[in-house]
Amino acid sequence: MIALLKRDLTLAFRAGGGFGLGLAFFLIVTVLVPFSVGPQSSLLSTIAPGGLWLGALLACLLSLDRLLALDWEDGSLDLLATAPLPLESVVTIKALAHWITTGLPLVLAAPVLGVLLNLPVPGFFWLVVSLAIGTPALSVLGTFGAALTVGLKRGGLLLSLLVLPLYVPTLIFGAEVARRGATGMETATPLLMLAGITAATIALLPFASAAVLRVNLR
Amino acid sequence: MSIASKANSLWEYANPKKFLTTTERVLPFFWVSSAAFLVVGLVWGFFFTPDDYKQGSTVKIIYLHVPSALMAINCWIMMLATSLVWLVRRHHVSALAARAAAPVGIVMTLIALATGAIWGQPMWGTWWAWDPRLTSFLILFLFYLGYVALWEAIEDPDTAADLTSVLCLVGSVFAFLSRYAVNFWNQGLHQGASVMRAGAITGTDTEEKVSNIFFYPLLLCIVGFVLLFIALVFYRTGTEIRARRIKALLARERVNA
Amino acid sequence: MMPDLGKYADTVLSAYAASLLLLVALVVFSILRGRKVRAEMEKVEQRMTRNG
Amino acid sequence: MTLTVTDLSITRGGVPVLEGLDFELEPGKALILRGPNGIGKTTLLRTLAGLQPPLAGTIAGAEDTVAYAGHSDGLKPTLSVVENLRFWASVFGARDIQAALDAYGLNDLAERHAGNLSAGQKRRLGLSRLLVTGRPIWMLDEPTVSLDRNAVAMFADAVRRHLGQGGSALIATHIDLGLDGEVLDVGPYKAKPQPIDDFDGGFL
Repeated sequence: MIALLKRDLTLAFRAGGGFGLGLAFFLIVTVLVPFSVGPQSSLLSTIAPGGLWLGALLACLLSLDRLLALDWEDGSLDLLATAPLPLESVVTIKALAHWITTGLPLVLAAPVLGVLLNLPVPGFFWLVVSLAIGTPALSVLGTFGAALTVGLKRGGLLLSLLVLPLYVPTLIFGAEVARRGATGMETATPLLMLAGITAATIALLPFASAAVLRVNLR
Repeated sequence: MSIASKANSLWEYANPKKFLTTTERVLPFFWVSSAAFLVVGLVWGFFFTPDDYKQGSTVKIIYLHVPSALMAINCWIMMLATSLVWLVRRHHVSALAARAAAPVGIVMTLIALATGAIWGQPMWGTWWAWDPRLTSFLILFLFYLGYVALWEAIEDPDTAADLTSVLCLVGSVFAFLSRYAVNFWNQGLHQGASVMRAGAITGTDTEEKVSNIFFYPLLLCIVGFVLLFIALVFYRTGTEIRARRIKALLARERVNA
Repeated sequence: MMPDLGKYADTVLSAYAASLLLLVALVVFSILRGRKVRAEMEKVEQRMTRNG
Repeated sequence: MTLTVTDLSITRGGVPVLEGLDFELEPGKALILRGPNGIGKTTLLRTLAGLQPPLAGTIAGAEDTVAYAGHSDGLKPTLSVVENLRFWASVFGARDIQAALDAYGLNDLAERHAGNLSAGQKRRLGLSRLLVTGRPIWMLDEPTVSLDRNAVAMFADAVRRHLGQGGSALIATHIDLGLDGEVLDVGPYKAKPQPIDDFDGGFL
């Protein structure tokens, strides 16, 4: 298991691995927000928590179609399926690797981008907390979507169509935490819901992802 | 006939040929009766019910809005049930019924959304409000789209049936979650509670909110929509069975050639 | 015969028109596709029986 | 570990391709699969490796004993030869990759990225993976594609050594490897066309 994680991380950090693309995308989206809504700082600080959450979510989505497709194309998935590692672990590791290379950098970069959007000071802490708790669910859900569409030639667009509705609860609660945090309101309830969704997703969805992947491999 | 043998005989309809012959026999009944219920219900509702004291004649939209909204949800529940049957018992008819129902569900959701928007315009002064109920239907619509798109994208029918079934399962959980998330996200901004409460026809407070004058034609319309749904799903499942058979025959032709 | 719909006539009528249009379109498309598929299946079946 | 296949039927794309297969593969033995293109050799190997379910029949002794090598080698172009091999070794719980490198003459290429290898070199690396799996039953699908004569000899030696150590191999190939293995021609097991008025059968 650790070998697979190490390999995926190595691949991501090597040339052509695509590490940092999601981060750059996040930066660009954030920069485009003021261009589209105007530079008034009061307006920007109102939409900053939600805008940053949406940007992070889209950046997560961006790299999903490579998540399993590369291993599918070069036959690694066939070989992993016949290896002693259960497929449930394989998809969990894949999701973890995706989170480390995409979600975690987004969490760390979010405060910097928060400055660009005039995020109110109390919001920084809650933005980082909500992203840190919410993005793992995005990676796990994305792995499920990637497993569904792995056998398709042009699965990228379909993948987005399938995954985005699944992102709704996470986005709602995650952005709610950030928004409430930014305005100094109580955040415990949405935070708890967000954590619950993430925990349940991590615990249960790998079984669905593995089942779907088995169907696609046969 | 004992109950046990009756229960057994239900699975006989999982045989595609048996399904086709049986539905062919009962379909005319469903077409005719659904048309009858709809015509009577809609005519009664449209021509012979009074205007609401507050909403005026817009209350007549209820005869389309509520039944379609009900069917939009029930259709997804039916797809969930047939998907489970496919995953557990591998009856092809079951998977194909789910596929056949999805576009019906899409249209029902569209009708519910469209009538809701048209109704909302004079009542709330806007075509669209991010009301929890409306938003949930919009999300349901997205789930339907994804489901249909996945069916269309996959070449092999068994693979498609498996994948869409799992998607339906996972989607159900997340659609349910979204419903509560949306409630949490926009609570209390509810305008025109009487409108939407009337929409909750299954709720306990229905009877006080929708007076009997409106209720009976509405009931007819709901029955009509249910019958129409059954007729459409039976008919469309038959089409899917035949399309599947064509595929199987052609595949065999290729292999044997 | 037409009931007086008052100032909301446009609203009610457009709601009915849109819904009925969607319903009719669904039924018509279902039946058109059903006919096409049924004919095609018969064609393929016939060809297969002829060619053994 | 003996692989026992009884009355096996397999499908490709929902259509039965082979049926009624019966055979045994004992330790130390090799079985060469023969048959025309499209008959279902790849499908058979994938079914035996557990990648797809059989339509009917049983496969005994294939649980966690099979090392499968299909058309693609599962190599990552940005990893070096050693890194690729070491990854698969640790997935299968093995430590030593030196024997695998030696067997296929990969020592000189060890630090080269897999993306910079020739087709034949990639194939050698892919086959060397079998040696680090420690699995007794090899299932190989056209293993000698893009190998030169020298490399084919390396491969044949590796298989022979594997058989000598009590392993077994099921190989779909059209060239003569000089192994003393039985030949199984799957042609006669081709699935018979089903009667087309059989509506239920038309679904499977």
